[in-house]
Amino acid sequence: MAKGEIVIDETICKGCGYCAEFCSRGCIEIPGDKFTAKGYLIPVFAHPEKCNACGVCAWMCPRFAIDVYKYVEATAK
Amino acid sequence: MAKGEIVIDETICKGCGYCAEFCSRGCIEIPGDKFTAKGYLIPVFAHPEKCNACGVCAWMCPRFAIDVYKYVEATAK
Amino acid sequence: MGDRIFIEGNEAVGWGALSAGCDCYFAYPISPQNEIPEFFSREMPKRGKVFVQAQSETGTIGMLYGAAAIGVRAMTSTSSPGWGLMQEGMSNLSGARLPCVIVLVQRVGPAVQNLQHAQMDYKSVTRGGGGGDYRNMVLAPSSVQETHDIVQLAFYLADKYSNPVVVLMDALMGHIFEPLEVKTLDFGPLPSKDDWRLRLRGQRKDGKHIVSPAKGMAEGYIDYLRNLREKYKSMESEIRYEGYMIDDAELVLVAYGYCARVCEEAVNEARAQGLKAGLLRPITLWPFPYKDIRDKAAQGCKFLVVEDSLGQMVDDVRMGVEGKAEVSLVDITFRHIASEDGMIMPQRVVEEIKRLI
Amino acid sequence: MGDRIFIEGNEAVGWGALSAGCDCYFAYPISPQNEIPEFFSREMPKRGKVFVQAQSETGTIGMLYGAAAIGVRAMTSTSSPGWGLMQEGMSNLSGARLPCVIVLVQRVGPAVQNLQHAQMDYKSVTRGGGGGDYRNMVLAPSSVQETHDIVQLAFYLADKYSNPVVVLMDALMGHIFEPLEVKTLDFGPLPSKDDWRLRLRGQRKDGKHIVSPAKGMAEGYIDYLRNLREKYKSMESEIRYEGYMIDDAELVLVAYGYCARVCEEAVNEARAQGLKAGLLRPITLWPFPYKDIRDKAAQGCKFLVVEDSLGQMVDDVRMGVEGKAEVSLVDITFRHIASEDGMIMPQRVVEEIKRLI
Amino acid sequence: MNKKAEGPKKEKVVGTPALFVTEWWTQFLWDMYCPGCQTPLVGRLIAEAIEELGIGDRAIMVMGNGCHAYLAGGLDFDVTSGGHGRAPDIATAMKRVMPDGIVFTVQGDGDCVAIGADALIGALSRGEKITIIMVNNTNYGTTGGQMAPTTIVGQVTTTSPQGRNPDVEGYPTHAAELVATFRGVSYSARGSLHTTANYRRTKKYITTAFQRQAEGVGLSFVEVITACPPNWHMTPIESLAWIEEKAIPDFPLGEFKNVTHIE
Amino acid sequence: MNKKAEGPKKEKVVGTPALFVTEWWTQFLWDMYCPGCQTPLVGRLIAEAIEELGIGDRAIMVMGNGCHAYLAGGLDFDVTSGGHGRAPDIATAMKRVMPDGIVFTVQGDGDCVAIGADALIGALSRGEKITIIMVNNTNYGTTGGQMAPTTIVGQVTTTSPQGRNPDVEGYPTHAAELVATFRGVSYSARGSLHTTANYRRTKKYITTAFQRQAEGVGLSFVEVITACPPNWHMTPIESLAWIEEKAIPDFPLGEFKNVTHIE
Amino acid sequence: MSRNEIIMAGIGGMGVLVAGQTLSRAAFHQYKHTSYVPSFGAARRGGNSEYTVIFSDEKISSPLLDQSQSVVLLDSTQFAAYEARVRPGGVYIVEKSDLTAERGRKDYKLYTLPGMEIAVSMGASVLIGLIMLGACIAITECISPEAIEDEIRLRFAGEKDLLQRNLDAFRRGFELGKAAR
Amino acid sequence: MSRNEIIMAGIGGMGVLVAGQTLSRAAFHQYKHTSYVPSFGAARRGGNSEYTVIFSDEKISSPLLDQSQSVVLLDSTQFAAYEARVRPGGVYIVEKSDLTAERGRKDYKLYTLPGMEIAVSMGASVLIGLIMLGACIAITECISPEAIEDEIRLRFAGEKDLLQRNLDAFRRGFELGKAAR
Ligand SMILES: Cc1ncc(C[n+]2csc(CCOP(=O)(O)OP(=O)(O)O)c2C)c(N)n1
Ligand SMILES: Cc1ncc(C[n+]2csc(CCOP(=O)(O)OP(=O)(O)O)c2C)c(N)n1
Ligand code: SF4
Ligand code: SF4
Ligand code: SF4
Ligand code: SF4
Ligand code: SF4
Ligand code: SF4
Ligand SMILES: [Mg+2]
Ligand SMILES: [Mg+2]
Repeated sequence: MAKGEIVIDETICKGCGYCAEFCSRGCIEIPGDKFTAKGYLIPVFAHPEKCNACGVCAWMCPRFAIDVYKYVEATAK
Repeated sequence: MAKGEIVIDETICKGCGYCAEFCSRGCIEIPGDKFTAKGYLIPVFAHPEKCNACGVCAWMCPRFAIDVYKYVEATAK
Repeated sequence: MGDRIFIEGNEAVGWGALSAGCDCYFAYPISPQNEIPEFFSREMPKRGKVFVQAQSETGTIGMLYGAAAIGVRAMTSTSSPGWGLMQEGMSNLSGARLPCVIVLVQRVGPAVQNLQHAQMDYKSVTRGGGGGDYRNMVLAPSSVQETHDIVQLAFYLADKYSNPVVVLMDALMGHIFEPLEVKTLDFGPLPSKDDWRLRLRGQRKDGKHIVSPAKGMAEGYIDYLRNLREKYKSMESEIRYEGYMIDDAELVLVAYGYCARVCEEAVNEARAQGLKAGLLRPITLWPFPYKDIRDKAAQGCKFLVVEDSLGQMVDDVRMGVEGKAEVSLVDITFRHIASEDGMIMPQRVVEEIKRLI
Repeated sequence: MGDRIFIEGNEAVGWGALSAGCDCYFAYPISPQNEIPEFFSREMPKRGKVFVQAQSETGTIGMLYGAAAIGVRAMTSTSSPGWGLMQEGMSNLSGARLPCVIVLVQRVGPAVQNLQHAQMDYKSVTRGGGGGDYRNMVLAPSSVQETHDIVQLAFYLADKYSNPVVVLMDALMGHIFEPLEVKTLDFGPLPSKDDWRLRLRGQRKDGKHIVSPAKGMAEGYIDYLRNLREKYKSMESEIRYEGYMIDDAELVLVAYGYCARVCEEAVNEARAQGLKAGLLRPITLWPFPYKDIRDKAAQGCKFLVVEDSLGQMVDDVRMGVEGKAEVSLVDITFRHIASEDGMIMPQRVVEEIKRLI
Repeated sequence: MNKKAEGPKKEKVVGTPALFVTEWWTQFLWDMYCPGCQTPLVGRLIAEAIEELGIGDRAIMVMGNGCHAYLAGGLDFDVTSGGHGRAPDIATAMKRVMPDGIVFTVQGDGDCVAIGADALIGALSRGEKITIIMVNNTNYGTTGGQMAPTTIVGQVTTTSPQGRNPDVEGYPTHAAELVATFRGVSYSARGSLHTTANYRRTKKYITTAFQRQAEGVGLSFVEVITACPPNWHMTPIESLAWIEEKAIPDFPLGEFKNVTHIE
Repeated sequence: MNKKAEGPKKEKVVGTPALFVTEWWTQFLWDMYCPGCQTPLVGRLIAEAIEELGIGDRAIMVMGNGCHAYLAGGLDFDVTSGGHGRAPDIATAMKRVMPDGIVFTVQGDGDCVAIGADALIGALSRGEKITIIMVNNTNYGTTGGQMAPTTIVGQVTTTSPQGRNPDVEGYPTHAAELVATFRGVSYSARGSLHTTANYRRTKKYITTAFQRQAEGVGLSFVEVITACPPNWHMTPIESLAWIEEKAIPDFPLGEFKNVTHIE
Repeated sequence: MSRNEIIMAGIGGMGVLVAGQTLSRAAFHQYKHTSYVPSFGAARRGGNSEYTVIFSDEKISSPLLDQSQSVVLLDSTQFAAYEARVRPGGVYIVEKSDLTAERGRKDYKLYTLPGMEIAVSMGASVLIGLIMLGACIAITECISPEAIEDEIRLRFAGEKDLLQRNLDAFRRGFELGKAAR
Repeated sequence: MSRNEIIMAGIGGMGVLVAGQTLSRAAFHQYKHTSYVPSFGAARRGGNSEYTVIFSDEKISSPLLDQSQSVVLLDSTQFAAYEARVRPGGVYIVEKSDLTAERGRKDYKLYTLPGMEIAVSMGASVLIGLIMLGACIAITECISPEAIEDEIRLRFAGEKDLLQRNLDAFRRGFELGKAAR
């Protein structure tokens, strides 16, 4: 059950893939056929339901492109 | 009984006194009232009879002002 | 005809040095000349020759000093900030009268700016940025082929006068690709270095050699300086420049490096419009062709200096004309068009020609 | 009248800096100016101010940069080889437009010679030895009192133009003892540094400040250069020189530093012999009084440059006269008398005056 | 910016660190970093460490020359950058004039232990009470990947095209260990960012380093190994593996000195 | 010269070392050394070590700037001296071009670890196979006795008139230990000449250093503490006691690294 | 035509300089004089990038051109700036995505081509440089496409996949240009 | 006399510069203008050493002098060189040991005094500078001996033995000069 969610800023992401690599819950995926305007691969928050808002993806993102939110009420979707 | 002797070149000696300090047999003395042409105190080979030609005074002389000779025949004076 | 290759100016420096039999090369990375150390890091080991990447430019110039002192052909290259760090070393090399070659690919300044193209080190390089009365020959190529050839000439002149020689380029001359014919040039015989170079003790045939700028003291300092002056004076026989349509020119453009190329085009266009412009391109920036400029001034020519700086060589042209001709300047603020920085382009020069004739 | 003390030129530098409220001083030992760092090592701690002996002259010039960046009054001093090592730093300071004072007590060159007296860094100091289009004001005192006063002026001009200012001395000016009246000079109000200097974050009243030569890029590089040029142009209003008996002079001597003192004596003696000689002593070596020299040339004066080098300032005098007057030179090879090196002495100058008038 | 948050009530737990100036960052220097470059993470850790220690109001910084220096735009402190390698000199002057300031440098490996070695050794010898953060990407990043003193044995760079040969080019310089030998040093450590655990440890190193400065102990130093994918000719993910397999064996991680007062 | 030998038959057992050129030495530089200056002894040891190893024919040398550099005149090898601190750079070039040469530098403490620190660290990092002999007189001798990185705590110099205060000026730099931390180093030691026993030990250090170069192992380094009576404001004999009582406690003597091949 | 001039401009990551090198090397084998001037900032990434290639049987004076016979623009936000650099009578070949600007002059021939679309369809934006070079060569006929293909083969020798992709990109561009001509 | 000029020359270790400093400091208190130019090589030991002191009520232009009213030479091997530096009508005071040279001119007054002998008898060659200064002042009367003694007292304040030796040296020199006058 999702404890939170992440938002990726695609305008500054450079597609390194670290977020996908370091999310131990496998929430993030790099489809491989989606590019940013500048031609970088785009990561996708593919499995929001697994996210526990641990923050690791944001820490490890060298572009500061990820914000991590924690659901405050227990009523996560 | 002297085993050898030393020769001090007064033109290059600068009177530091190391030779006198390091001769463990006390062969060398600095009289204190003898100066070189440039005004340095002159060391004197005062007790040649004690010299065993160990070479220490020459080694330690930073002016290379001392040559040490060893008597070859046993007939030292 | 030797190998004909298509190569950038920076690599032409490397080929020129190899053609000259350069034995060792030292450098520290800096744009826009990194292709030169990269070239040597590839090519020297293959030939059993020496490439060392130093810890800094103070380091490279020290290494250059060591290599020159034992009498081998040695070179370094750098860009403007590195050149600044080499000034004490340049003074040492000059004072010790050591032959060696320093290639300076200028970038913009002062200090470290983000751009690359410019010609702003003229003053420093022709006046000597370190302490003391010394002079270095300065050669400025304006094509890839000339770069290759001038590097060889630099080694020759360095050995001939036992003096550092600087090859002054700009980022465009470093990065432009043009055809190059690689070949060894023969400039004639050179004096032996055997009477002064340092050797391992067992290789000595005469007494102990000492290489040091302070040797001037042993020779008698004023005599040492007089000898230096004589040497610098004799270097004036090496003044080189290229005239392009200057015989009947009413306006003589003066430019070196990339600006000279731009000016050549501008002269062509001016001539096409019936304007009598010509180009005098100094190849030796020091010694400088003052006399030839003075002669043109005496003939009634006006001058237009084109240089990609706030105006440095223009002072030498003014010194040349001695107030006898009008001297105008197209400088870096005349840059226009494209990319962040722009460049001085032919059209803007043509406009100035029109204004002046 | 302030304290009247009998002191050498090097210590007068120290007193001048204290009078100017210098907050920090950085240096590396080198003769013939060691008395300056030694002075500050004694005096700064007493006043709760900063003295740091750096590991090298590349270090001192870096420290100077740091201190100037936070807006305090900072100084260094050195001699010729150290000056060579500072050239990249000078380019950085100039590019970042940082106010600071560098005292250069010249020694002989090129490189490290055993002697001390000479005036051989004129070219490097007035032309800028580092990369890029930059200019530093250069002030040359010729007495102990003037040394003290000029150091204060240097701090003022540095702040006024936000630019490094060099005080150029020679070994004689460093070691001569003369009476000195220590007093703070008031040159008028100065612009605030608050709009650019760096502060601890908690002390900021406006946004983040960045001090960097590369800021030129952010401003638009060509505009940045135009601004530099404007600044350098406006510095021309600071041209200072002293004329001694030049109004009716047929021969104008031009000299700075110790040579100016020697020339004054020579002028006196020449006048005593009925020869109309005068002395023009540039106090600002850059900007240089070209115009005033040109005016004298237009009046029909001849010139005799006296400098203790192979001839460096003489080029500026030539640029000034623009071929309109004869320019002669008494240089280092005219040295005579005493000690290993000799010095340029009044009598030899008088002889030249006689030859020329 | 198209960061948007919809749906359930939520609070941001990780975002851009508070001490970052995104205008400057984004506008001028942001695009300079290559995909997968870990240098910005060093900036993040510095910002967070300083914030957590509550010393942000006393901070001021100095950058070297190189890719690491783009952090000048990011971190929200007044900043300067001068000659290549001069940062410890510059910081020395600042700290001496403002002894209450938290003065730190961010330098590259080339900047810090090649051309800046005399500045580093000078500051160490004088025991300057500053903090030096050295970003070790094992090469000269900005200039296109030349060999640095920190290039590991066998590593191919544009000036060691056959791989660094220790017999010719020597062995990698170990900055953190070197620094630790100086008596005037309070702290010296080496961290990396190639795993989450190391990321956390490195944050602790950087925090301790700043703490030692705040306590006025002595010079503090942290070396951080970071990925430089284009110059290593690898993908970002491959770079992390290279750090684990090649770099760390040569550059042991950990603290080499940590004292709260000197003798 | 008025050296004369009369009387019984005798042979010279100690004199000026064979590898000394007394002309140059006497004529130009001999008088430069102050009474009690021990720097020339370093020259003696170098001459003897090289002679004993039989490598004199391969030797060539580089001097720093300072009193130590007057040895340029004494030792009978071709010699150069360039910029202050640049000796390791100069020696690097020579050794690279002539790998069979025995290339060594003689440098002062200021020359070697202050202004020349980048040259030293550079040579260490590249593992240059040269020998560096550092004459440590704990100050800048030539320029009149200013504080050096090696000045000991409390020592009065012309630029530390109150004595070196470690809180302001830091602690003395330990060159031999620093050098020993580099992997490309074969040998590093510190000796002194203030007693006969130490004189002998120092000779062994210098001999081993040259031997390591002859074997092609790596950089070898010997630091020698020498008396500088005038700048210490002592008599020569007092200087020796000061070395024993003040300098040695801060600068431990001995070998810090000694390997016959590197990893 | 004995003299040919091409300026290509774009931003980092578009393969501008690869296209320039390929073109100029191909020309070098056929012409007595060739010059190639790449221009890029200190930043190796993201900044503007431009090159000028000239090849001719006559000596080349300035390797920099105020105006060029053909200008290829990959970043259409700079339409106006580069329009000024097209010689009267020349051709201006512009990548058409994002193109909003209007022509300021009529004395040149304009081609707007969907280079980016093709590049993305081929899976890599870096291919756009060769695609647009292909179009340019088809339109100007300044050099034979085979010469370019030979150079591409040399450049990517031993990297089979890359070689194929780059050859394909060039050919798709060439076809695009031929169609537009 | 409103202007006084003294040149003293010797070699390192003779206390030349101590004498110059003492003289010039003493003059400074009495004259509006004083200049003292010490000259020494980089070597602080053994080299030549020379100073020029001028004190005057008028402005001093050159602090360096081709010729001086009084020249004091401590190293008589340089007799000829320094003879040239004595103004016509001036005085030349020379330490006499080793003196072999002969006068080349007659237009000045020559004094040869046994300074070294006295110095050695006082146990230190470094005293010769003050001895010869004393003689010079007795001969030229350019300044009162008390003024010099005051300066010596200031210089060696707190170092009782040294002070006494230096005062004695100066006085012995002064007496020597007075006798020779
Ligand atoms: C005196 C000088 N030499 C060379 C350069 C060129 N330069 C700029 S950054 C740099 C390398 C930086 O490498 P490093 O310090 O490791 O930083 P990185 O880019 O890897 O972060 C060099 C050599 C310069 N700016 N100044
Ligand atoms: C660039 C430069 N800065 C300063 C000097 C002045 N200088 C000459 S020798 C020396 C000090 C030498 O000290 P050290 O290396 O310890 O040698 P020592 O005289 O004590 O043997 C200095 C500072 C110089 N020659 N060059
Ligand atoms: S870590 Fe950041 S930059 Fe990298 S792919 Fe994820 S969001 Fe993009
Ligand atoms: S916050 Fe944690 S769980 Fe959620 S996506 Fe990021 S790394 Fe995965
Ligand atoms: S050790 Fe040498 S210099 Fe010193 S006093 Fe003895 S002989 Fe003279
Ligand atoms: S040789 Fe030995 S015993 Fe003889 S005087 Fe010298 S130190 Fe003394
Ligand atoms: S070159 Fe390396 S250090 Fe520089 S931005 Fe790219 S990845 Fe980072
Ligand atoms: S100053 Fe010191 S190091 Fe120099 S010669 Fe004198 S005693 Fe030796
Ligand atoms: Mg790096
Ligand atoms: Mg020393």
